[in-house]
Amino acid sequence: MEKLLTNYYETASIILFGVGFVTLLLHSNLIKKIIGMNIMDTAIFLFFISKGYIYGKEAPIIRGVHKGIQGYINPVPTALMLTGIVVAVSITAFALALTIKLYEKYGTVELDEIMRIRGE
Amino acid sequence: MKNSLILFPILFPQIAALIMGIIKFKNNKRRNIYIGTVIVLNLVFIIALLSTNQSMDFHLIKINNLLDIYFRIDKLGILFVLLASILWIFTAFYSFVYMPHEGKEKRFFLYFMLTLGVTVGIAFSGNLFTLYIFYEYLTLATFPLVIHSGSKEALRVGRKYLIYSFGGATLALLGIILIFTLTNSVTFMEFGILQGLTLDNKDLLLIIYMIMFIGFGVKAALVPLHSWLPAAMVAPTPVSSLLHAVAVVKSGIFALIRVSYFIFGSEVLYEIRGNYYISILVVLTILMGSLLALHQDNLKKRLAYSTVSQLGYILLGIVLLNEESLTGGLLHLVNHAVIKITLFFCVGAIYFMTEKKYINEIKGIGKEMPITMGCFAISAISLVGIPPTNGFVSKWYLALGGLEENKILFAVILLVSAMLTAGYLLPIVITAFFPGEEKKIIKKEPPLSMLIPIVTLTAIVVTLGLFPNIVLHLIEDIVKGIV
Amino acid sequence: MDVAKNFPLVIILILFIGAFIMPLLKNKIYNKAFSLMTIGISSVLSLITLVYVNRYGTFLYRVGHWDSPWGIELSIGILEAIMSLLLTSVAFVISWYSVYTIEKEIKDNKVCFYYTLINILVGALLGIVYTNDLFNAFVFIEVSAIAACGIIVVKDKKENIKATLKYLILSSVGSGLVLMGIAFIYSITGNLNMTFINKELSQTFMAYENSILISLGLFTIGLGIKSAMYPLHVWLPDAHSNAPSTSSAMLSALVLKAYVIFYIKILYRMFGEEIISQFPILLFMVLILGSLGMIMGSILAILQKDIKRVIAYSSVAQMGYIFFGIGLGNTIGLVSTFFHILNHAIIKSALFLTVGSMIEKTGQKKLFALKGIGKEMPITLGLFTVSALSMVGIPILPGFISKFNFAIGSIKGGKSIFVVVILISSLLNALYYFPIVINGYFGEENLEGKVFKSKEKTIKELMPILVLIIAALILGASSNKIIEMISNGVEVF
Amino acid sequence: MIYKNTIIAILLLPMLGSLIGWLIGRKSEAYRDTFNILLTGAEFLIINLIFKRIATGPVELFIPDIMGIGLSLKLDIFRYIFIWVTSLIWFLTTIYSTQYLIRYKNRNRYYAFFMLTLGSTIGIFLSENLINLFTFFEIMSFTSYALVIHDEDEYAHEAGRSYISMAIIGGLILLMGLFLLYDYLGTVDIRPLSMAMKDLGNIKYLISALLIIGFGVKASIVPLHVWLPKAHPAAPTPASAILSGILVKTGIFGIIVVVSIMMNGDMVLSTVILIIGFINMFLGGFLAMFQRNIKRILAYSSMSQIGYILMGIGLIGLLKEHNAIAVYATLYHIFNHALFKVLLFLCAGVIYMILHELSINAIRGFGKHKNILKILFLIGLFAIIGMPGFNGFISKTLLHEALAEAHHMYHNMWFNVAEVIFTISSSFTVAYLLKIFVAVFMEKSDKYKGQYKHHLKKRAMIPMVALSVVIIYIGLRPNIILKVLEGTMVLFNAHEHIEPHFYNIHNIKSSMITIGFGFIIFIGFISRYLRKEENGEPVYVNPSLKWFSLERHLYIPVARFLYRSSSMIFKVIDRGIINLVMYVSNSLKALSGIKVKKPSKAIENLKIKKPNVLVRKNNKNEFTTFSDILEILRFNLNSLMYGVFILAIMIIVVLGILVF
Repeated sequence: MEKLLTNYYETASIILFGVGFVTLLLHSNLIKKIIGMNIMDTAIFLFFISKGYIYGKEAPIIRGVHKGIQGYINPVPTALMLTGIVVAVSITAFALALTIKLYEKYGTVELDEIMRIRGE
Repeated sequence: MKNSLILFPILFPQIAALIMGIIKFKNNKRRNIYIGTVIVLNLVFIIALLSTNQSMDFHLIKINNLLDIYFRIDKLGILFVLLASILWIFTAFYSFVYMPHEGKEKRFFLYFMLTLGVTVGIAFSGNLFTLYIFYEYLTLATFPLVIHSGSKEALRVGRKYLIYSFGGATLALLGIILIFTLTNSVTFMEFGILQGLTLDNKDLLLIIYMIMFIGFGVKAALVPLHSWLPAAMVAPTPVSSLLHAVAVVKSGIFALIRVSYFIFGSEVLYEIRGNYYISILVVLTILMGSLLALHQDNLKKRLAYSTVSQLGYILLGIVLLNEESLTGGLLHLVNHAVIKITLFFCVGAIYFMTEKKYINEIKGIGKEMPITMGCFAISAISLVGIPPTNGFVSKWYLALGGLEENKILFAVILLVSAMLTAGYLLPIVITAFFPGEEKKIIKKEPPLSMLIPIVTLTAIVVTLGLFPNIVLHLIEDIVKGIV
Repeated sequence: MDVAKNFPLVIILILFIGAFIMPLLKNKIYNKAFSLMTIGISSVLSLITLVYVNRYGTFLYRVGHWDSPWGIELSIGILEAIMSLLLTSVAFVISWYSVYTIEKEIKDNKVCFYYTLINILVGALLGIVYTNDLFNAFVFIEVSAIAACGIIVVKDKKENIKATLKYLILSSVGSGLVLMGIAFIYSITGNLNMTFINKELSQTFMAYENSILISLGLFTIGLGIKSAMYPLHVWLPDAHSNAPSTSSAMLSALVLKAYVIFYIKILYRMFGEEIISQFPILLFMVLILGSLGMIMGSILAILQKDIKRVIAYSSVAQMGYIFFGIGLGNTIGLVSTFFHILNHAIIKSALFLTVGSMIEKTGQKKLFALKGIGKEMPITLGLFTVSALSMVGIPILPGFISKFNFAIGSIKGGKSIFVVVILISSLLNALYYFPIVINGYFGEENLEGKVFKSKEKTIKELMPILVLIIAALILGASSNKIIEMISNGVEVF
Repeated sequence: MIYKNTIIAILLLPMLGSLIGWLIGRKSEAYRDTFNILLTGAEFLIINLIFKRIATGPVELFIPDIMGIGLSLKLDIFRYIFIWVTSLIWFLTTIYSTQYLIRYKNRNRYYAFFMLTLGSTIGIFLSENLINLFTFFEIMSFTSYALVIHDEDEYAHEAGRSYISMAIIGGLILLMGLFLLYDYLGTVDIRPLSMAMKDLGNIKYLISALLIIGFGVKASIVPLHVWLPKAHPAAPTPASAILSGILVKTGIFGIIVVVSIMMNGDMVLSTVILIIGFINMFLGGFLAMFQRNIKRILAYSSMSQIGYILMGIGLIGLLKEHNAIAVYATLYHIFNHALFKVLLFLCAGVIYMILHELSINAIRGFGKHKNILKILFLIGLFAIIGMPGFNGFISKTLLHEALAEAHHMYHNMWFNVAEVIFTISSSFTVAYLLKIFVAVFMEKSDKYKGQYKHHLKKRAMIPMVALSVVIIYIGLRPNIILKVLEGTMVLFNAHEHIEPHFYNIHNIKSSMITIGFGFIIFIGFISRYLRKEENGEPVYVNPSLKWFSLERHLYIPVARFLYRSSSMIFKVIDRGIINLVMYVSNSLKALSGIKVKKPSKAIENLKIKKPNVLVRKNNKNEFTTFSDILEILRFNLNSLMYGVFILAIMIIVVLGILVF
């Protein structure tokens, strides 16, 4: 329990991940599913960035004096996550585009409905 | 390079078959001449090959010790290959007349020739792997023959045939791989390759042997894996006769001989008591085949079950592991081939002339087709094992082999089965010849080109019975080399 | 010859740049030609790379000449070179085939997008194969996922969209998991370069056992989804059966494999044999899942009524073999896995293409409707038969050799009982492939009313398939050399 | 050398002749008949000619390679007797056949098989090697089968079935014996065997039992006789004549070879044979009395006579060094039986030829006015009952003396019983033959008043007359035969030389007593109990039909039971694998057809949120089958939801396994 509390970034990201996953799992509405997916992605990003963050250190942007390597946090995860966010966004966009297509063909974004239409 | 000549009899019929698939013949006669020439030439070539040099071997592709396509000529192979190619000629000439009756001759003859090549390949295989390859290939090449008629029934049977064959081959493959991991070699050697091996893992060897025996035994119609054989009777008669007499079932037997004597070796088998367990199945095969044959009304089915039982004889000869029994087994391999092919030809001739396939329909047919049925009668008597026909000779050696093991049981089973054989074959002869009712006799003897193979084969049956030494010497030679 | 060291990057660049040029070319003929050209060039370059690597050994290529931990690194060994040759050449043949047929399956205005996507997909897959950098790999995975979705949805039918969405969502969850795994690794080692991670881990792995296990698990599942490891294959049958045939071929033959390569790299390059052997449970799990896949995939394939779904499920089974090989955890297993990847890539694409042409000519997808097809399209079905035989594992054909090696591997690995699994699975393979062939060629009632060769494709259009089959035969015939080469590659992996 | 060729000639002549005759017969029947008569005549002549050579010593011949083991033939005086009788009988019956068969169908086939049978029979008698013997034995079984079912009617087929199945089973049992013999001794030549058998342990009894059973089927020893009363009446008369006269002797020949030569008259075996002989002679005679079909009576009579011969064989063994008399008796009786039984059959044949009827009731009184036939029949009758002056008297006397000697030697009370049985059986013989004679030749009948005279041709008469002459001649001059028989003594290790005087008071008295008993039995039993009046006509009844029949009540049920039960088992095995698969698939099908209450909770829970798809049938029917559920399930499993769900499970499971 204590571990969870001390590593609250990780805890939070795992909770977020769970929320996202459950959303993805349980909702039959496609939009909600995509939102769930996004939440999951966000959780991962949070997790990743928190790995790079060290309490009390600054972002690796030199303002005035260079504080040495010890003064800054690791910039790599942040940079990576920027890429990650871009990828996630593009996938979201793609998924949404597909959803629109699906809506055009079926007239609904509820997966249950879609399955029933197909089943009959 | 001279050794690569060994490939010729294997490839020649196959290439010829493919060529036949491509070119178009003006009429059937030309095609028949072509086919006849190819098959006869192949035999001539084989004989020439054998007469020049008795021991030849050739590696076609060698990837490693296992994945090695290796051909070798040895005496056993010679026996098998001569048997196959000679009977093939008879079947070819018979089919020339018979097949137009069934239609789709071209396809038939294509696969027919292909199968010849494959059978020769099996005979000349120098290691288990090559044998396995040709064994699988054989299934594929004969499959179109089995489902020749293309009816629903035929397809169903064909599927059964495939499932059984592949299932068996798969088991055999498992055995091959296991053997390979034990010995790092799968090349056939007289007295087996497992001899030097310390026998601390007897159980493993036993399991391997059982696996392989059952695997190859599928083609040899070992009970309880035989049911494809009677079912495969939907095929046209020349196919059934080939399937039964030489190509398929005998390949299974041949493979079993290879496995038992060239891989395991009789001493190792004694040691692991591999033959003991198998012989139970074999006895079952013998009795069951002949007993169930009694139930069949369809002539071909009856013969099929009879084959099951007769194959049991041969298997018995193999598993008893002594000289006499193996001599008997090999003799029966030859004799049964000749007898069964004759019987099938006769049944085929009846069907060809009268469209009759059931026993109750053929009352008095002996008066209409006396020569055909006469040949049938002689072959039937031979199959029962009554002297002076060849069936007796092989039975004699088999029984002595059985007694050598001090098991009177085997001899008794042979005789009981012989009695049952008489029970299912002789009534056919009797109803055919002694119908007890007068009716107008119209001679319906089949055409000469059908009759000649039948009569010649019958002559062979009797000749081999009167003078078994013709093949006996060769077989004794073989046996001495491997037991 | 050091120029050859640049080739991997050049290949990727050619493909990507080509992809971006293509939408600019309005004429679809130009498009096709351009796409073929770029893929063709890249396959030639791959070949040269392979020759080079074979002679001079593995090399590392620093993209932009940044040094290792900071810059992105490509590592090209024999295996990577073989894989890139496979990917590009098979992609080339598939595209070649698609040149003749693609209009029949997708709308005209989508053709140029299709080729763009193909280029991107191949480029991304090559990236996955080459890269030595985890995050770079992740990006390529995402790119390839989107491109793969693209070539499915390009057909623009209802089912396609649904299948694509399913694939997209599942695979993005998968990549999310991969990213999570990367995060764990990064938190332990602070590195993204696999070679460096390996160095770090081999010293400190005892301290981070849980983290390593979790990341291993995440990688396994994440990549398992993408490469259709049973039971995570649920997206595959829909996606593969609904996509245009050429896309299915591409997906089944190439896309699945790239992720497997990446997985192997993670296991053996990043974690290293030492760490993996500490956790035998992982490999055992993979082995079990592989075996399950082999059997269940085949059984499910038997139950299908749609021919493309049959082949799609067969892919599941074949991926089972591949994971089986990985799960064996010995050199032979790995070598067989690689060989099977080659074999399956070639054969499965041939299968999808032949089936595609059958469906195209007859308009029928159902198995029962395709009875008697052998009369109408004898050559096509003949090619199908050869591929099917290889799948079943008839000797000489490559399928047999890989199965055989799996068997040897499992015996050598002391897991003899799994030989039975292999054999059962082969039998099951026969059970669903042979009926197609038999019903196609034989059976009187099937053949009634069919005209011989009435629907046969021209030889020109069948050439690509023929090339694939010949390649397969060569693969089978010269399997000895190829396996030797792969073993060399595996040793220096 | 010339004699060796002659042996081959007498073996091959009939076989080739059969083929040639068949070919000729397709063109002209008359030529064929002539050819066959000439052929058998020539055969008989050749055999007569070589007697001188044989009398000086045996001729042996070995042709290697045939049947692997070689063809080994031998002709010594012992075999010569059999061969001579065979060729004589064949010659006569061939002549007879040409008349008898005129109205029969398939004559050509008949002659072909008739000749083949001759060839194989001679082969049997010539073989020195048991395998050759077996070969000819089997050939003979098959060729004679064609003769038995010549009529091709229901009854003939029925009889033929019994005959052939017993012959084959017997043959196989014989073969089993041969297997064992060869396995233990490595040879099947008769002469070396007689040396080698001594050293064999108890297994020799098993072997010889098997061999005896094999030969015994042909010799119709009890209880293997069941085919005989059926086959003899079924066959055409010439065929029944040779069946009874000669073919049965092949079995006897085999038994002699086994018991007396191979086993050197082993005591145990001889005793068994002796006992069987008595049973045979009694049972045969007893059953013969009840029969109404002439041929059937004669068939049972054969069985009874075989009993005498078996008794003789048994005595040869029992009498050890004093066995000369038994040897004489046995061989003589074999010889005689062939003659008189054939004569009787031929007489019966004449009746059948004319009337196509064999039942005593139907042909009653037929021969009242047929004096020639009556005389011929009477000669046969006298011969068989052992009336002094006929050959039967000689051999019966010899047999009786041999028995007496054995009694004298062993002083065993059982021999008293044996004497009684011997006498009673002989009386039975008298009784049943009297039954025929009285019914056919003495009683009056309105139907038959001397018509049909012209039916009796010379060709039928000559053989019968010839036989009668021989019968009487050797009856009066027995020493001719005895002299010939002397040559066989060495073979049986008999050293004595006997000069019996047959025509003394003692012998004639005992013969007369027997005949007298026979009369008493006939009058006291047959006329009283078996002859009933029906519609004013005397009718013979046969109560024995209702009695226990070995074949009907024992062999067939047992065989049927074995057959049925084993078929059952094997059928199960046969269909085993397929049935198993079928069973599984059927049960799966049945299972999927089971109606279950609405999708169970478990399935609903699997989906977590109840999807509407599951109830897409709008709850029309409360019940759905299992397969419906599977269908829906399969459909749902394909959904995205399921995919994600599986994914979640997998994550939990994999991570769980890995971490914990």
